[in-house]
This record gives sequence, C-alpha cells and structure tokens, in this order.
Amino acid sequence: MIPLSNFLIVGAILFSLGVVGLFLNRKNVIAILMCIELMLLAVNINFAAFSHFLGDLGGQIMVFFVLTVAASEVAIGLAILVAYYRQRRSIAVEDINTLQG
Amino acid sequence: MLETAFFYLFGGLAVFAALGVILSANTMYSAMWLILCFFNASGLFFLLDAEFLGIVLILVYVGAVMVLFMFVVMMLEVNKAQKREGWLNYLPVGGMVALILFIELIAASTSGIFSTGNMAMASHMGAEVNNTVEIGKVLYTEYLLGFEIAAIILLVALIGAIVLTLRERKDAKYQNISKQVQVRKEDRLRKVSM
Amino acid sequence: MELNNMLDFPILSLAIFLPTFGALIIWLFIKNDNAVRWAALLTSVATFIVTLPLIFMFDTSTADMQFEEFHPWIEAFNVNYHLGIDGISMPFIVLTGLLIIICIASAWKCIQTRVKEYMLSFLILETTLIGVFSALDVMLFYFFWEALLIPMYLMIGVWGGKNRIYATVKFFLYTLAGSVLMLVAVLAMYFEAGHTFSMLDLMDYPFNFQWQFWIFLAFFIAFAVKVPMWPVHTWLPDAHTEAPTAGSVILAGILLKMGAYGYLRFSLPMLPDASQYFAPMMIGLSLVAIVYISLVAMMQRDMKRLIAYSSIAHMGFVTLGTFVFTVQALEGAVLGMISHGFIAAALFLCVGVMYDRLHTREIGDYGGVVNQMPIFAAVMLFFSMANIALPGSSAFIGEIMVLLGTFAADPVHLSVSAKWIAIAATISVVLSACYTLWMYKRVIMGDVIKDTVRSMGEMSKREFALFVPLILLTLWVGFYPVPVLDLLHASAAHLVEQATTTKLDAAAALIEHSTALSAAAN
Amino acid sequence: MVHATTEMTLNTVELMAIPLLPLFGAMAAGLFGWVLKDKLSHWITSSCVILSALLSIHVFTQVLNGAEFYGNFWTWIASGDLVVNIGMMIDPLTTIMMVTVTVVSACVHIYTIGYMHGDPGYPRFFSYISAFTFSMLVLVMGNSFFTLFFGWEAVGLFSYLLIGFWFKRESATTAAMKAFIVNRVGDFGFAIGILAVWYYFGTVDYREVFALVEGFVATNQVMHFMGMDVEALTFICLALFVGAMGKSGQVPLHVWLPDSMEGPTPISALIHAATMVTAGVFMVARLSPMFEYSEVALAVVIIVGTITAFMCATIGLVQNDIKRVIAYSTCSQLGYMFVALGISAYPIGIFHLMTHAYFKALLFLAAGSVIHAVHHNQDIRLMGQLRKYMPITYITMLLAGLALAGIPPFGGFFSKDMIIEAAYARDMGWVSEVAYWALMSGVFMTAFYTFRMFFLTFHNSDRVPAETKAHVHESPWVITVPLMILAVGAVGAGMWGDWGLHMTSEEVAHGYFRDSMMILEEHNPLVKLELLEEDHTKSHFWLEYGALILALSGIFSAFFMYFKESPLPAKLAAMFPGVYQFLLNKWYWDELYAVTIVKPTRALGTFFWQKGDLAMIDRGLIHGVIVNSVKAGASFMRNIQSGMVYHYAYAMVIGVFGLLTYLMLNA
Repeated sequence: MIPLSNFLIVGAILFSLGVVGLFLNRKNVIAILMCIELMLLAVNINFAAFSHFLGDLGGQIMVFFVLTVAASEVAIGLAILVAYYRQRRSIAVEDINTLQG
Repeated sequence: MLETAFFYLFGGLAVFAALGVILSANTMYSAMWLILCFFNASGLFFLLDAEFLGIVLILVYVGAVMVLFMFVVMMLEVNKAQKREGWLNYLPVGGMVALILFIELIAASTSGIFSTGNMAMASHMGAEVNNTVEIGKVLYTEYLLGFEIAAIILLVALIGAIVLTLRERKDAKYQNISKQVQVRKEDRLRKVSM
Repeated sequence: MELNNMLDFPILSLAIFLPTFGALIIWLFIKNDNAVRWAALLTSVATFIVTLPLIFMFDTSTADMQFEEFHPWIEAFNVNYHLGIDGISMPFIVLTGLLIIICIASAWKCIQTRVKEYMLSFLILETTLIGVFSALDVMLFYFFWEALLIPMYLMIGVWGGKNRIYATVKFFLYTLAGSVLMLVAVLAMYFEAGHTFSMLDLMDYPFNFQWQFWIFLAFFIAFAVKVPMWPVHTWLPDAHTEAPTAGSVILAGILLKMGAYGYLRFSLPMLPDASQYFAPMMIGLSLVAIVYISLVAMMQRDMKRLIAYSSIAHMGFVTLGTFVFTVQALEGAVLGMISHGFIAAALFLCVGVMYDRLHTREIGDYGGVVNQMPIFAAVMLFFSMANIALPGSSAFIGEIMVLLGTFAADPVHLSVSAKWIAIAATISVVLSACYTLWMYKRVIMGDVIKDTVRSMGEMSKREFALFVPLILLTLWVGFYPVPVLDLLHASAAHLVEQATTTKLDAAAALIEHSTALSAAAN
Repeated sequence: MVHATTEMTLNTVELMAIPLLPLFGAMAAGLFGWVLKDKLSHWITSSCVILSALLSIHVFTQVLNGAEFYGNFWTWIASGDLVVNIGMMIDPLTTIMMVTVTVVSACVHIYTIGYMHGDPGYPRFFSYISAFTFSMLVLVMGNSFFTLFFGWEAVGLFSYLLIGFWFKRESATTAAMKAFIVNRVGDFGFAIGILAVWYYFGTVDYREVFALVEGFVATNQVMHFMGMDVEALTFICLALFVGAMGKSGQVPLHVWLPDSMEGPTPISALIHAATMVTAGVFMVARLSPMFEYSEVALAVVIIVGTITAFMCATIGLVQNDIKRVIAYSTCSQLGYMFVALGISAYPIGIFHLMTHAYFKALLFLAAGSVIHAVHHNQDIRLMGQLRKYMPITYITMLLAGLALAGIPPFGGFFSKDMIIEAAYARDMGWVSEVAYWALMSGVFMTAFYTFRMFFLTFHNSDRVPAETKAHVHESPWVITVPLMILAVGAVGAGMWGDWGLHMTSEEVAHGYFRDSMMILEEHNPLVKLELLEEDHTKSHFWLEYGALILALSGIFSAFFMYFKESPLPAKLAAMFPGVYQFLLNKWYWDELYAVTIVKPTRALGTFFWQKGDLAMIDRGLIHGVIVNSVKAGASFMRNIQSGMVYHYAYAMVIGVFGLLTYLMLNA
C-alpha cells in the first residue's frame, strides 16, 4: 500500500513548484493563472488523499467545490484578461497597476 | 506492487509536467505541460478510489479549462520575449519562500502524524461500491446547500465572463428583433398628400 | 454645602450648554452680522453671570467636590455625565466666562469675514472649556478636551495670519499626539481600576508603581504639550503668532492652563508616587522653561512670539509650583495661572490693538507709539509691569508663593536642595524684566520715526473697556488675594496631602488580598 | 482690623495719611491730569506732599517724646504657615526717614513747578513724583519684609518712569531700562533673601524675625553653597545686601545711577540723591539685628562700600557733565554710608544719610537751576562765571559743596568725619584699615571734584555759548525757595543731628535712635573710639583733624587748578593719559558688562532660539526625525501598494508561508 505521506509529498512538490512558478513567470498573467491551477491541484490531491485514508467522502466533495471555484476563476480571469487586452492592447503585468490609484 | 509502480509513474510524471509548466518559455507549451500534469493527477485520483473526480478532472480541466487557456493564449499572442525578463530579481525571495515552504510541507507530511501507524489504513473499496453514487448521495443530502451555491457561482461566472467579453461595436448595425416584430404599417408607409 | 443641596440646580450644566444653545440660536435664526455680534456677546455675558454663583455659593471649608451632577451616560462602559468642581477648577470656569466675553468684544471690529462662524466657534469653545474644567468623569473630560480642538483649529486656520495653515496643523498634531497618549493612559487606568472612569474613584484606587510609572509618562506628554513645557513648546509661538487676537487671548488665558490643570487633577492625586519619582524631571523642565525660554523670549522680533515665549516661561513657574508639593507653591501655581490669565490675555489684546492699526507684529515696525496713543501706552505699561511680577500685581503673589513654597520644599527624589531650585527660578526676576522692558522700550518709547506709526490713533472706548476688568482684577488679586486664596486653600491642601501620601502600601495590600483570595478559592 | 500695640499712642489715621496723601495726589494728577490741567495738578500734588511732610514732622516730634507704633492693617497673603500682613512700624529710624523723604519731596515738588514749567507731561510728572513719595514712604514705614519689597519695587518702577520721563530721547529710555534691569539684579538677591527669611524664621515680620535671630544663630544652621558651607544668617544677609547694592548703586551694580541722570533734574535730587538710593542703607540699618550677628556679611558690606566710595570718587574727578559729577559723588557717599553700616555704626550711617539727603538734594537742585538757566546744557566745560547771573544758586551751591566736602560746621562734616573716625576705631583687621585709608583718600577727592565742578561752573572763565548767554538769569522763586529751605537743612542738619538729636551718642539707646537699631557691645565702634580718645598716651591729631586737612587741601587743589583758567588740568591729563582715560571712561564698567554680560546673554538667547528651538527642536526633531520618519513610513506603505496583482499574490503566498511556519513552530 502506498502510505498517505507519499501523496502528501507529491502535493507538497506540486504546491512548491506552483509558488516558484509564480515568482518565475511574474510577467505573464496566463502563466500566473496556470501556476495557481497547479497549486489548487496540489491541494486537491491532498484532499483526495485524506478523504481516502480517513474514509470520509467529505474530502472529495471539497475537491469538487474547489474544481467548481477554480473553473469559475479561470473563466472570469481569462474574461478579464480579454477585456483588458481590448482596452490596452497588452496584458503585460507591469501595466496592470491602476489599483495603485 | 503494481499500484506503487503506478503511483511513482503518475507522481513522477505530474512533478515533471509541473516543472515543464513553470519552466517553458512559451505559454502554449506551459499549457500543454499543464494538461499532462492534470492527466497524471487524475491517475493519482484513481489510485485513491476517487474515480468520479478523476474523470471530472479530465473532462472539466483538460476538456474545458485548458482549451479555454489555449484559446486565450492564441488569441492574445502573448509576447514570448518579455516573459522571463527580470526573474532573477525575484528568485532569491521566491525561491527561498518556496524552498522553506517545501521543507515545511515535507516535514509536516513525514513528521509521523500521517504515518501508517497513526492513520486508519484504508483498503480499497470493493467493486460493488460505486464512487459516483456515493458522492451523489452525500452531495445531494449533506452538502446540498454548498452544491447549490457552487451552481450559482458557476452561473455568475458564466454570465460574468459573457458580460466582460461582450463587445458592442458602434460601427456595426444590429437587428432589433423586438422592434421588427412590433412594427406597424403606419411606421412603414406614409401617405403624402400631393 | 447646604445651600448647594437646597438649590439643587444644575448650574454647571447650564454654564456648559448655555453657550451651545446660544450658538444654535445664532446659527439658525440670525443673519445680520451686527446682530450676530450682539447675540454672541449676550450669550457670553449670560454664561458669565451663570458662573458667578459658583464663587458666591462656594463652600471654602471643604475640599470635596461641589455642585455635583451625576447622570449615567454610556452605561455599558460605566461612563457617566459627572460634573463637579473644587477650589482648583472653579476659578478657571469663571475666568473662562470672563475671557470669552472679552474675546467676543475684542473681535467686534477686526473680524469682518465670516462673523457668524467666528462667534459660533467661540461659543462652542466656551462650552468645551467649561466642560473640561468641570468634568469629573475621565471620558467626559477627554470628550471635552478633544472637542475643544475643533473650534480652536478653525479659529487659527480660518481667521489667522499668513502662515496660518502651518501653525494650525502644527498645533493640532502636537495636541493630538499628546491626547492619544492620554487616551491610552485613561484606558489603562480604567481597566486596572476595575472599570471605572470616575476621577474620584481613580484618585482613591491604589495603583502600584509600575502602573503609575507608565501612566504618568503618558499623562506627562499629553499635558506637557498643552502647558507647554520644553521641548514640546514650539507649537505655541507659531499658533500665537498666527491666531487672531482673541484666539491668542483664549489660548494664553485658558488653554495653556488645561495642561497644568491636568497635572493637578490627574498626575498628583492619582499617581502620587510616580509624581514624586518624576518630580526632579518636572522641576528641571520647569527651570529650563524659566531660564532658557526667557532668554529666547528676549531675542524675539515679533511681539506676539515674545509674549508667547513669556507665557511659556510663566507656565514654568506653574509647573514648578505643582511639583514641589507644598501648599504655598501649589496655591501660588494656581494663582499664577489665574493671574497669567489676566496678564497674558491683556498683553495679547495690547498687541491686537496695535495690530489692528498697522497690521504688523514686528517690533521693528513700531517705536514711539506713546506719542500717538498715551492711554494705550499706560495700559500696556501696566501689564508689562504686571508681567514682570511687580508687587501689587497678581503675578507677584503667584510667583512669590511658588518661590517661597519651593524654597521650603523637601523633595524626596532630588539630589539638589530645593533652595537652589528656588534661587535658580528667581533669576526670572531679572530675565522677565529684560525681555518685557526691552520690548516696551522698542515699541512704545522713543520718538516717532516711522510715518506708519504717526497714523496710529488712540484706543476707542470699546478697546479701552476691554482692559478695564483685567486691570481691576490684576490689581485686586495683587493687593487683596486673600479671598482667592481662601477659595483655593482647602482644595490645595487636600491635593498636597494626596500627592504626598503614597499609594504603594495600599497597592501592596491589595495584591496580598487578591492572592489570599485566590489561595482561599483554591 | 487694626491690631496695634502702641507704647504711646500715635494716631493711626495720621500715620495712614502720611503715605496715602501723596498717593491720592498721584492718582488725581495721573488719572485726571487731562481734566485738572497743569495748575490744579501741581496744587493738589504739592499740597498733599507738604501736608504729608507736616504730618511727618508732627509724628517726629511725638516719636522724639518716646511714642512708637506697631500694627497691622490687613492681611495681604495668607496660606497655611505663610501669613503676610501689611502694617506699619514707626520708630525713630522710620521717622527720620519719613521726615527726610517728605521734606525733600515737598521741596522737589515746589521746585518742579518752576523747573518743568511748560513741559507737555507736566501733570504726569507730578503724578510720578507723588507716587514715588508714596512708595518710598511705604518702604520706610512698613513692618515686614514684604512691605519693604513692595516699596522697593514701587520706587524702582517710578524711578524707571521718571528716568524715562522724556521718552522721546533714546538715551533716556535706555537709561531707564538699564536702571530697572540692574535694580532687578539686586532684587534677585533681595527676593532670595526674603525666601530664606521665611524659610528659616517662618515669618516675614520685622519684630518677630528680630526676636528670633539670637536663638537662630545659636542653632548654627548652614547652607551648602557650591561645596562651601555658609551660615544661614550670613546667606540671608548677603542676599538681602545684594538688593541693597542694586538700589543704592554700589559696585558692581552702580552702573545705572550715573546713567539715570538722563531724567529731569528734580528727580535726580529726589530719587537719585536723597531717597531711593538710600533705601539700601535704610534696609541694612533696619535689619541691624540680623547683620550684627554675621561678621562675614558686615565685612562684605564694608568692602563693597569701600570700593564704591573710592572708585566713584576717582571717576567723579574727571567727569564733565555737572549731574554726573554729582551722581558719582552720590555713589561714593553711599559707599561711606555702607562702610558706616559695616563697621556697626548704624546711627552714623543713617545720620550721614540724612545730612547727605539735604545737601545732595540741594546740590542737584542747584545744578538743575544752573541747567535750567543755560538751557539744558549739562557740560561744565560750557559754563563759567555764572555767579554773576545767579547769586542765590551760587550761594546755596557753595553751602552744599562745603557740606559735601565736610567742612565744619556744615552738615557733612559731622556725619562723614564720624564715619572715618569710627572706621579707624573699629578694629576689624585689614578690612577696616583699608576702609579707613580709602575713605580718607575719598575725602580729598570729594572736596576736589566738588569744587572743581563748582569753580568751573561759577568761576573760571566765561565759556557759555553766546546764544544762550542772553537768556542766562536767576531762576524764579519756586526754584530758589526750595534751594534756600534745603540750604538750611544742608547747613543745620549736621549740628542738629549731633547736638540736638544725639545721633552720634556712643550707646545707641541713649541717643535719638533708642532701640530701633541694635549693636552688639563688642562691635560698637563709637565706644571703641571713645576709649581710643581717652587714651592720652598717643597723639590723636591725625585722627581728629586728618579728614579736615585732606578736605581743605582738596578744596585748595581745586582752587589752584580751576578757580582761574589754567593749563594745569590739561597738563595733568596729558601726563597720565592712561589714568585719565581710565577714569573718564568710568573704569570701563559699561564696556565690561557689554562684553561679559550683555553680549553673551544676547548670544545665548539667539543661540537657544535659533539653534535650540528652531534648529534642534523644530527642524531637527519635529521636521527632521518625526516628520521624516512619518514620511518615510508613509512612502514605504505607499510603495507596498504597487497595484501589481502579482505583488499581492506574493503577499498572500508569504502570508501562507508565515502562517504555516507559525503553526509548525507552535506544534
């Protein structure tokens, strides 16, 4: 049998890679979104693993919800990106700083 | 034994694909790598008796989300050249944070709390247990409210995405069907007295 | 006391809210500028008349609070609308009433823009000032203390001189920085003393030394800014120079006293051990104020700035008298504050009279004013001499009592004999003469050289009338201060007793008691 | 209200009237001078002061018969142990002062009618001098240190106002300010003295303090002063004496007195010769029961008096301003008085005070008459031969000069001679010996400068500028009558005081002063003098006649040099240019103060203001440290809000990381 910690380690590696990716690809919004997906995936693996090892389906339900939210997030995020691109003809992250006021 | 081999296969490939995601210079390649990563993750889900989720992952992510990604990537012509510019500035902090985070996560995972002895060791479910049915039972009873909210979130996301991307062009002419239907003959024809 | 109970009439509340009520009426119903002036004057006179019974019905034999009023306000936090006065706060209330009248009358001609708003700020200011001096609930006190900044802020910021915004912001930030610390201290006391904001309870509560130490420091900064003490005094000259005349009058006359009043109301009775412990520092800063500030005052070229510095120096005597813990010095300090209320106010009025004519405060722009305005010169001479604390003026009584009290003091934590402190403070006798007379000589004496000065006309009857009550009061307190001292005496003696009685024994007993209780419970 | 303890009744109302009459006059002329106009102003004030003088003389006669008064009128300050009453203490010492003050003041009032005629500030001037008289009377009649201080400050105030009376003159206003401030330096000491008196004795009432002194000395209390131990009583006496030095123009606080001559001459006579400047002498005499117990204080009094007597006499030798000569003479004579006090010859000191008051006031008023005649020119180099025009002034001034020089039988002879002899007899080691020789040389110089001025003014060659000469005339009767009245005093005061009032009697108690002053038996110089003179084994010729010989030789020297125009003075000046300049510049005291006190004080003030307040606190602390750190903090916070989404993402990641670390560490 594969011990729980193995799954957790895979999750940890994926999560950390996601973090590194955030820093590496900071200029590219799409890449950032993908890294976030990666991190969410890591979390999902953990959920599923715990669900299995605890014999509780709640973990899988959580994965389900996470998937829902992640899908919505991607949809909205990309939509924003498209709308933004129409405005500025660029999706360079440096230009997206109107939040600064 | 076979299971362990599959675990290492899926896990290793997932990690390898993740590396590809973050290291590829081209966003399109990153997306492809991410698809590979999702496939392997779904393999891991299968190993964890979560067949339904494994399928959903492939269907939703690979089938829908990643297509959306690639579609956007192609549409927007992301500039490859500027992608990595200045990444070294952030590497020390980012790398450090990621490294320590990684060490911590590993330490937590292997600290013994989750070791075989401490956790109830779950054996695989028998073939008579249908994962999809089980999930459905829980989802429509215990988690009904959450499920409904998820549905609304999706709906909102759907409408939101449309609203955000919908563009009415000022220079184009549109049919106004309601007006067309409501039109009366007086509006069409005008008698002019000569 | 019986008379108080018999009447049972909320005089203090009336004195506090009458000006606000008047302000409301003026705001809502009066349009014409002149009518506004008269209405404001009427309100302030009425308020002053309301405060007069406080003197005549005051029971001089007791140090207890009198004219008390008590209503629950915010019951969840045990905040109460609790008013009351003793011999230390009462004079300030009456003084406020008087000075506000003078302020309003002094602004009759020189304020022509936004007259209504000006008068409103003064009336609201009066409410907050009387509130500060009569509050017996710390939160109520804090409320008035902070509320007071608003009208004062507007007064300097709207009707001030050229550099008014800088001065206003400086004034506001300094005071606010102090107030924040005060709030912290107040809350600390509230929680330590078992959820009470009552000053009387806090005076009785035995804080241990740690608490006293930190609360004292917080209060020290809050009040030091207001007094002001070196080195947080630099806002005052700026605020004074930019404020309109009446603003300076009220600032010097009443606002500065709030800081010293804070020491008398909070630090001394509530934190006697810390007060003793910090007395050397306070005395040292007072001496700095007396010597250093006097020297600075001497070199000023701006009359208002000079008088502002002189105010700081005189407040040095007040803080000195406060922290040597003898009855004479304490009474001298309070009397000195009252007298400074007359004299500094009058000196600022004097500058205002000249400013209204030439629109400059520079000493160098004057010279030989006596030739044009002999009566004014006499009035200003009177107050200059009073500022020097010549015997016969009220300032003399205050200063000599502080000095006598200091000379005879026996400060516990001081390595130097109190005698040398008194002697060092006496240097003021020389220095105050230097700066005051030098200014008087340069401004008033001499022949008229400048044409601008030649155009100055003698004071009007209204302007002269402003000075009359101040002259009479200065002389009265100077020659016959006994009634005033009688008012103070019981409270001052009580305060000295509070300040010299340690709370540490009681605090230790309290801790022992609570440990015993918990041991018993276990 | 009145708690009088009178041995023999003096009428309280009468006593009250003496100071209050001038006060009334002052207020009438001061507040209503614009209604009363010149004539009524001077009538009211003068008659009030004359009435006051007559009442004083009446009181004097009663006191002569043994009456005394002691009582409080009202409580000024009361707070716990501190009780300050306002009251009067009338005894022979007070009375002699009252008479001197009111008589001289009355003369000056009358004189002023002529002298200030036509001045725009006429009623104001009368108001001031009347108010001054009131203050001076409070000073001498009071019964506590506080009334003394009140009068002390009040005379200072009116002195200030009178010196600066001609406020248009820059020099006058400067001199007024200088006088006030220098006096304030003295008052600094005085105030400390009062503090110490209250602290050690618990009262500020003369009688109560005096009663406690002896017991207090026995307790031997000390004060620590910069590592030294000073006897408390010595400390008190020295502090009070600083006040006396200020008021009485003693070195080093004498600098204001010559400058105060900027004021109109009548007040120079009243304030800076006869009354106010002698307040210090009066104070020490009044406090004789305290000074007697402090050898150190007495020695300091002698030393200060000696230095002043000598130094101011030397300065007086070369001054050219007629009033300044007299002013330095006043300083010098005050020095004599202090020496008298220091050697415990208090009665002689007061005796000299009285005679000096008359002849010095006369000298000033006569000088004023001269100045008035030559149109307010004060330079004696521009006078000469004036005796032809103004005989009365000439004669009265001669009498005053003789009295000052100490020629018998005029006033100064009796008092000054006694001081010198007593100084010789009082055996205090080098202190009294130096004092004796300094005073002796002073006698010569006094006679010399007095007659130098006298001859240059009235004899010598006629150097009056032509344009003024036409108007030179004898002054009107309002000026000459006071001169004559004072001349009587100048001539007769000495004889009257010595033979009539027995002021020089060996035992004070036997003389006029009775027990109003106290002298310890072992100090009494007059008893020692008596013993010395009874010792017939030695010749006493020099002791008895030395001063007279010196005075006469002084007069003769002046006669030779100045009676006729002669080149001798110029030659002498050329021979010792250094000494001459040194004296002409008044020993460079003003310059010394300018360099050592005025400039550093101003520099310090500027330094504190510019460097302390503005640079350090405002710019350094507030705008530098606090404002800049707030700004830095603000800009840091602002920069964090970059608006870059990935920065926020990082922040979240770092937050997760932090949270995880925290959980790990706490697990």
